[in-house]
Amino acid sequence: MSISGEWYLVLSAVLFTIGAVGLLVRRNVLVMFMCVELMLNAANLTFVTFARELNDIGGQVAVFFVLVVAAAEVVVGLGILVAIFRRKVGATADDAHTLKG
Amino acid sequence: MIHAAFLIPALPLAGFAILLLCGRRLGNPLAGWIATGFVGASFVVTIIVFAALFARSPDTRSFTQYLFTWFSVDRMNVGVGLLIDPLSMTMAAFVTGVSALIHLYSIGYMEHDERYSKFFVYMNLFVFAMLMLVLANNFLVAFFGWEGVGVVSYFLIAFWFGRPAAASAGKKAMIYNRIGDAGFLVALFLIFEKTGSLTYSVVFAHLSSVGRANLIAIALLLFLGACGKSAQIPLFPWLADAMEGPTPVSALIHAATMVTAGVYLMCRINPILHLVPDAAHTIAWVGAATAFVAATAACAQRDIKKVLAYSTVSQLGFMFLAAGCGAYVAAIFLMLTHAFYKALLFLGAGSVIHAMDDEQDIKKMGALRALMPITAITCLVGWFSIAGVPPFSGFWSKGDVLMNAWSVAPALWGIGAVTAFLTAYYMGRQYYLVFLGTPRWSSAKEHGDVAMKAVDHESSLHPKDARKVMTVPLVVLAVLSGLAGFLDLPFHPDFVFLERWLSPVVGANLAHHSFSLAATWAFSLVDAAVALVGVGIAALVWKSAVDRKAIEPRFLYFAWFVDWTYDHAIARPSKVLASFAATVVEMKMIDGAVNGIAAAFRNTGTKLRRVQSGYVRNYALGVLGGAVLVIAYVVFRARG
Amino acid sequence: MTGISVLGTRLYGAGGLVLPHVNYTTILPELIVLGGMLFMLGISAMRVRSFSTQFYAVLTASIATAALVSSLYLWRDIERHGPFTAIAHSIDIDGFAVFFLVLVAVILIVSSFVAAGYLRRENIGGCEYYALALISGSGAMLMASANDLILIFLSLEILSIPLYVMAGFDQRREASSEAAMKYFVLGAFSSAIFVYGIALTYGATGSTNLADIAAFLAKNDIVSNGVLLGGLGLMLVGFSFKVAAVPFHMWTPDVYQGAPSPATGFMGAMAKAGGFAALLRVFVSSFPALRDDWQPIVWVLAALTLLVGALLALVQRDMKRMLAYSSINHAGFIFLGLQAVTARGVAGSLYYLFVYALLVIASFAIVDVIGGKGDSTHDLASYRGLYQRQPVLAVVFAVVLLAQAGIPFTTGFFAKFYVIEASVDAHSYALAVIAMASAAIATFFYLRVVFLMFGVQSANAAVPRHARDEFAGLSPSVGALDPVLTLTGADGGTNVALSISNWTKLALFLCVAPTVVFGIWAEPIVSFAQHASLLF
Amino acid sequence: MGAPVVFATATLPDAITFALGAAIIIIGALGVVFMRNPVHSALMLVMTLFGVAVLFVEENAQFLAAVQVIVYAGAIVVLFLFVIMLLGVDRQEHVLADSFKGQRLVAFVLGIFVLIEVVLLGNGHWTTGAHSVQGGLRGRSNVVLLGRSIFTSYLLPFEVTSALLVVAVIGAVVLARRPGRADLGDDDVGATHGKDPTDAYGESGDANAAEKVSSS
Amino acid sequence: MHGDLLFSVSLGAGATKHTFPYLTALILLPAGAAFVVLLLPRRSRVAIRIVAMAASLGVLGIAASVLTVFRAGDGGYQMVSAQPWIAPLGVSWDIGVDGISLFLVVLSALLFPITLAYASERTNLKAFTVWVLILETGCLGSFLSLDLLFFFLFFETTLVPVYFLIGGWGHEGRGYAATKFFLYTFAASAMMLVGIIALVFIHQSQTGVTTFDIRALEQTRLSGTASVLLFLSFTVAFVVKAPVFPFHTWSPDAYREAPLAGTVILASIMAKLGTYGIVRFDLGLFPHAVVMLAPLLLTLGVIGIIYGGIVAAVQHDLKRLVAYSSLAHMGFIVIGAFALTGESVSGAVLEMVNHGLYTAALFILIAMIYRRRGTFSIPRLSGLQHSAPVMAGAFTVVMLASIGVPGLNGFVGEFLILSGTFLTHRWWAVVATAGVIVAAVYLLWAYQQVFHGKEAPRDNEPAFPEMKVREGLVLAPLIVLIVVLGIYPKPVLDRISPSVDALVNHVVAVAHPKIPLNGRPLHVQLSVKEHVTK
Repeated sequence: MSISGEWYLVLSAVLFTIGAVGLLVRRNVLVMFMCVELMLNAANLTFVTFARELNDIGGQVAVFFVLVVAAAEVVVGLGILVAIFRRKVGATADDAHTLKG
Repeated sequence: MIHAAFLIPALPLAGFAILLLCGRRLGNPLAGWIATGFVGASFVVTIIVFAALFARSPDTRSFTQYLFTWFSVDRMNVGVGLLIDPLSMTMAAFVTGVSALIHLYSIGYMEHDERYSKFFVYMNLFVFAMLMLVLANNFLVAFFGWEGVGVVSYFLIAFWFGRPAAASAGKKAMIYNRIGDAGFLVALFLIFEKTGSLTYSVVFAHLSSVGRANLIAIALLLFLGACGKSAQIPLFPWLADAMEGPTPVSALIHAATMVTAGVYLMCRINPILHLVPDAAHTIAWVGAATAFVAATAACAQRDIKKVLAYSTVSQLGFMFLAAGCGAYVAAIFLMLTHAFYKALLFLGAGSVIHAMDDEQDIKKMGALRALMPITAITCLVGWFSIAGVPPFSGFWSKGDVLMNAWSVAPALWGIGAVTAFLTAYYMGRQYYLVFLGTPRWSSAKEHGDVAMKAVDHESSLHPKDARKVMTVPLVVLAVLSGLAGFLDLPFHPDFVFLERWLSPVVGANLAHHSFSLAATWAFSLVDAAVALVGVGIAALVWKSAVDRKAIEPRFLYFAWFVDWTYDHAIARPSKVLASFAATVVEMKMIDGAVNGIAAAFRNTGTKLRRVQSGYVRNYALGVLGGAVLVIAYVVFRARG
Repeated sequence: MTGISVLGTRLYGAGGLVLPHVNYTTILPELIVLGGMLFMLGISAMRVRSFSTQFYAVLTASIATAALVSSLYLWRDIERHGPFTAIAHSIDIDGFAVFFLVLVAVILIVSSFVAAGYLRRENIGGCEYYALALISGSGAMLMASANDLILIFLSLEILSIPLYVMAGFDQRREASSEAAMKYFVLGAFSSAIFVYGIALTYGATGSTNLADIAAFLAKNDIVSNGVLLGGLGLMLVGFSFKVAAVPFHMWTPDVYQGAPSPATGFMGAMAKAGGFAALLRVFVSSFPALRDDWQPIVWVLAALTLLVGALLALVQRDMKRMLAYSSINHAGFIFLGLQAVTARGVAGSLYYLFVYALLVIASFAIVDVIGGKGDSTHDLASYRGLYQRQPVLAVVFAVVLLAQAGIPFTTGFFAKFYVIEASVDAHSYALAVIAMASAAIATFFYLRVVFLMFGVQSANAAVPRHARDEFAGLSPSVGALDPVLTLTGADGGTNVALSISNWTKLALFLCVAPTVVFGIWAEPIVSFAQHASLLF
Repeated sequence: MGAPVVFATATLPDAITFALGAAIIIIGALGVVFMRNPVHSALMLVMTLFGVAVLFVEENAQFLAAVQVIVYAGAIVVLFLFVIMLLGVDRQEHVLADSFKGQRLVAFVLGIFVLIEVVLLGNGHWTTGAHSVQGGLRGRSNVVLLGRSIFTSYLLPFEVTSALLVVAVIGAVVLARRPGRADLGDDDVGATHGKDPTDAYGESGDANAAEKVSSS
Repeated sequence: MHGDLLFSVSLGAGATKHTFPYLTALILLPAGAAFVVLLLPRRSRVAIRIVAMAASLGVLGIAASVLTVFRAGDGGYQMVSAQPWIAPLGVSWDIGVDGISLFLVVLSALLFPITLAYASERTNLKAFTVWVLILETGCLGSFLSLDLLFFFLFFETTLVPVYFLIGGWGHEGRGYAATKFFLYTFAASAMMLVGIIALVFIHQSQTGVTTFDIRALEQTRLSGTASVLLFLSFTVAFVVKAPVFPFHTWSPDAYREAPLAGTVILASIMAKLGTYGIVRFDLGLFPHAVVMLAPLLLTLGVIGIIYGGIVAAVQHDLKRLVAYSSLAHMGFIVIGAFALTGESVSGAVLEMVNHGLYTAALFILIAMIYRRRGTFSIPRLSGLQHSAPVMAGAFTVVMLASIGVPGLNGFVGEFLILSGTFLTHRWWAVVATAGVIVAAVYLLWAYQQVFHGKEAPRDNEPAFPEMKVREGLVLAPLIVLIVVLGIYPKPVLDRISPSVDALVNHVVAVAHPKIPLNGRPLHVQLSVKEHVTK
């Protein structure tokens, strides 16, 4: 008999929070992407935990799909980043604020 | 025969229409003759109808000729009908008669005016309106005529609109009249509310159900209207300015007919006044006061027409005094005689002005008697009539009024007597300055104080009597004002023709019955004495003198500064108020509010823009913040 | 639920793997779009010869048309047999779905023409733009019919990722890249939140399938529904981000401004269509039981969206930003329908979406034209006196703007009328009043543009002949608009020629003609929307 | 929430595994956030992913654990590192010094809120759903179960992922494509914003009039 | 099928009554003409003018025949034609005319040809004509719709043409004026939509029928608060449109800056949309609220009468002066409507027509002056009567009508309003009567400034030309009507008052006003008969 799901869920909540906060505090776009990955992982952990709690495979399948999405997102995201860096090397998220108001 | 009544107003209307459409083409003098013809015809018809009515027995002497329904909504059912009864026929008769004469006179008087035909258009329109006023069988049609005469008088006062003074005078008259009319209207509303109708007969039949307070209100409101129309305190200043109009206009509208409409109205509503004597007495006092004030003002005027204007106001005051005292017969009697002699005096003045080449200042006249004998003689008659010198008409009519005044309150009689004395005096002053004494007009020329006169050479000015067309009316009116007194002789019941004729409508003349024959004689003697004294003093003072500053104070010259007071107390403050409303209230407050709201939105938007900082991390903050709020709400909602 | 369990037992009883029956007609539209996209990629990859961008535009349009037709067939089936689920209950074929299939197809058709004009002007070759558009469209289609949260999540990404790319499509403009970056970062962030919400919901209900969830909630009443509501809330946040509801709207103006104008129009229409499709399906059809819990949130979102959108648009000086905020305002109106949680409300939202989609595409098509080469001049000032330069364009834009303002006898009026009606029907009067107030505010900035275009004129200048000749190229159908151009005081004036490709003209015609026609003959779309909402 | 009890019921190895995994995850996550150098952040991310994988194993998701390591750690993070190297953006970032005030503070506060709220929502009853809707975890190997499920009830989503991958490809292609003409000069989008409110309408009286309603 | 609106509607009208669908034709003829004009080349000014005149005269003809076909003494709606339009929403093309709308329709039909005839717009005549024709459709539609939503549609539609007329052909400040006009009126009527829908649903909840038909909605039972709220949502739109103090600030600007056609139609017809709405919808749909809030509205009306007069008295611009004067007249109409007596309401309806006539005439005369002297500024004009006596005469007549001199049309309406109001709200009536004085003040002042005094042509200005024959013909119908309606308004009132009585009875029956009628209940005919000898 293993640890109750609550611990996992709280853990994933913590992970989610860290990711979210990280996205807010970091200027480096790459790191912001990583933070998104953290949040997705939190979601994954939640899915798997619920899957175990509910004794249901559905949750694990969901994780599978989230993984795919994460991959696709990262590819496109890095593509965009490349496009930006082509113009300004080492640009941070804060450097791009010409559009405002 | 009596069914021809509708022709009485119709004929002047037709004249108006014809002249309006092709007056220019008819031209001078044809247009004038046509106008006169129509009014004359109207007079003839009036006499015929009069006769027809007279033929009836006294108690059946009331007849309504129904023409058409003006409008009818729910209870408000107003028909246009002519009420033929002794009162209205008396009015109609002298209105048409005097009008005919004045039209005739105008043919000559206006001959040099380039808007000749237009003048007669207005005149005919006026006669029509005046006849509607006196013949109406209900208040609203009467009000139609009432307003109509007001409007026409506006046109005619401002007839020479090129002169700013004339234009302003016209406007002033109109506005003063509107003030009175407001009262009139409210009275109508009250009458309608209480009796459900505006027709005289119906209204008077239901007075019992109206209630005393309402009756007083009605009476006084109508009197307010009368004040506007008949230039009584507090609404009299316009009449003096109205003298800017051509003299025949002054004679017809501002002496003989229109201004007496108020008196007519008071006589018409005599059933109401009977029920509320307090209101009636108020009217009497106002009348007396007006009579006195105007008379004093007349004593200090220099303009020949202004003298007559204030005298008119004064005489009207007498009429209201009479009406207020319940002596409607006396009021009508005075109205008749006054119509004759005041018209006469105005026309005479007109001739003089003509002769003097548009000079109106009596101080610049004098010694015209020899040059203009007819005018002089007729004006003398006029003077004696108005002064109340027996046996001229004024003596009888005014005596009648005074006697009735005494029967109500001796004080009223006192004021009346003093006023009568003043009347004799100021008319004498005018007569002396104009017709007697030394000629000052030639000397006036040397001064050449009026630029226009300086232009044309001396010899052009040699006063003489006017053409026949102008003198004939003078003579006729002189005769009338000489003899009109015999319409109503107080000494024996058989001689009070007018009273017996009118009594079915206005009731009997109280005084004639309340006083013994001796008392009547006494009154008559006193009246005569007052008149003669007045004439005498005038002779003493003005025989030789021209200027007597002491007895012509500015205070009186400016008619007790009433005009000035109104200007400063009402006109100017309201101007200020208006500009305040237009600038501050309108622009700042109301418009400001509208634009302010728009501005507020704009500012809010501008503030909100700051949030949109352009930094992606701020946006993320927004997203997460929103999420936190949502979840917070959810936590708050969640069960267990 | 029962169906599922049957499936389940079959799975575990018999050892062999039994694939669910796949009824391909049910996903035919999506298949057509995706397949067409692949075909397009293929032919462009094997450059037999490089095709012109117009060719791809036509190809896209025809693909979309095919999808349109196939979805109409679906419509027929539904009217015959009523709504049904397919492919292991992962999609739900009902009037609602078909409405969106049609809408998406229409958006694809129109916007492809707009893009053609743009790409040719900027001479950007290749089929990528269209490919992205098609994929995004397929994502929206799936979203509309999806019956499973996982599928919704996937299709949401399929819808969004191409939009990120399209936002950054014009690499010559820094703004474009910036827009892409912002859109992506925030998009990823929000979808992370969204998927976490799904996870919680899954935990709370035991399934990601909407039908199962609904059934589950109908059966047993959860004692402590915190997790469920939390999941719901986070999903709502995710959707709200997609449809740009305040306070999750902040990306909108920047992205709309930065992205190439045709892309802006496209994402404005497509993202809202997809987002609202999923939003309405999830919340109205699966969680009506919990309406008391989420309705107030939606109420607040709607109110904020209406007001903030209108107020901020009021103070913009850049046309694209202004339209961005106005689209936020529109989102608020669409929320009214959701907030009502009634069939009428859904119908209202659907109708509004349809109308709005056409209008927003038209608006940005015109913005693109005015933007000119380099897609750069978007300052409001550059619209002054447009009538002298481009009478037709000015009039068309005026129609579009007035329609957005909700002037009677345009579809815009009925759109607003419909949603307001819905929310009044649901007794949320305050919201209705707020909506009308915001509509009144919004009218101002639409009018301001109209006035800029027409107000400034030299009163008695005759229109130069050649100025009219520019429009000789108008296709006859567009020529029908020609008379309309005279409906203004302006006349003559300067003649700075803007090049308008006939494709753009065609697109504009396709957008504006319905706006006017169905504005007077309102019956068809109204009843379409109504049926769609009834066949849930 | 009676944690000790739970712990008590749990077997020791499980408890240790969880504690270990949790520690790894949290440290890694914090590292991602607080490492100045993006390269280090990436490595910390790997750490977290491993931690998650460990817990996956602990929760009978062996296949997912494998995928987690292979795909995530092995592909995605490598991609990250690749980009970092490619673009040479491994600059130090002053994590603790933020360009604008409040952001950091608010961020942390919000973070706390999120955490508290989620925990409150859980409130001891996290899992309220119906059990084994899509089939239980026991009986067959995880891979089989997963495979069956994907190819039956999640068939369509599975197919749809293909579209997702295509998107990624096209997106990469589009974004990597160099602009046709190399006019990368700053355009005037920014410029239009430099203007002050009035001069958009400055010249035209009418436009001013149009403004007046709101401005005056 | 509800496919083609034109077709289905004419068919529907034909179906409901086997007579010529007058009203449908009335509404659609101008729209059709507008379409025809659209298709004409913009160069062919003559053709455009001909089509426009033909159409508007055709409308006038139809209106005239409506007038003849209309059965006096019947208070109900006549020539009704109904046809479903948007079935799912319960909206239908449902039009009809009664005594309240009849003469407003005729008025519109009369004024449009007149304005078209006198309009001098040279630039882009085509657009101008089209807008005017669309506007005519909008106005007629608003007056004739018995379907609330249709009313609202037309009501809002009228804004657009006017916006473009002002913005396109207006005077100096047209931009501000046009925008302000549009936004203000649009914002005001926005709430009405909510009100309409709410009312419809309340009715639906009671009867289960979704309809916008006012005849049905009049039967809705409303609670006090609901009634008041709905009433406000409607009334705000109407009082702004009229306009009524203090919601009038758009009108002086709009009237001032609009071109002649715009001004005439705004002041004479569109203002009536507001007052018509008050009489038709406020009174018809919300009797409780009307009775409850009558004092408020009456007060606003009275303030408007006095305030409008006062502000007009200090205007130096002829058009603004007339604008404020019509603010005062709107005040009269409003108090008439809310006094709730047969007399006052009938008077209000009559006054709408009257005001339309003399205000149109005034603005046309002002336009004549403007064409000769290029200014509206009163101080810059003087003594025109010397060289243009006919014009001066015309102006005088119109002015006197506006002042309310008996014998001209202005008087009858005002008298009925005031006397009726006096029955139920004595003191308001008394104060309003004072407005009669003010009206005289500012108009006579303006007249004196402009026409009296020395004629002083400015540098190198030619002598002031007299009214031309064409101008005379344009003006003649108005003047004639002003006089005729002043002397013999009976036929008009005979058609108005049955409908009004029905309306007032409805209000009384529903709301049972506690208005002190001095012991006499509302509309008890006095037993007294006018005794007249024929």
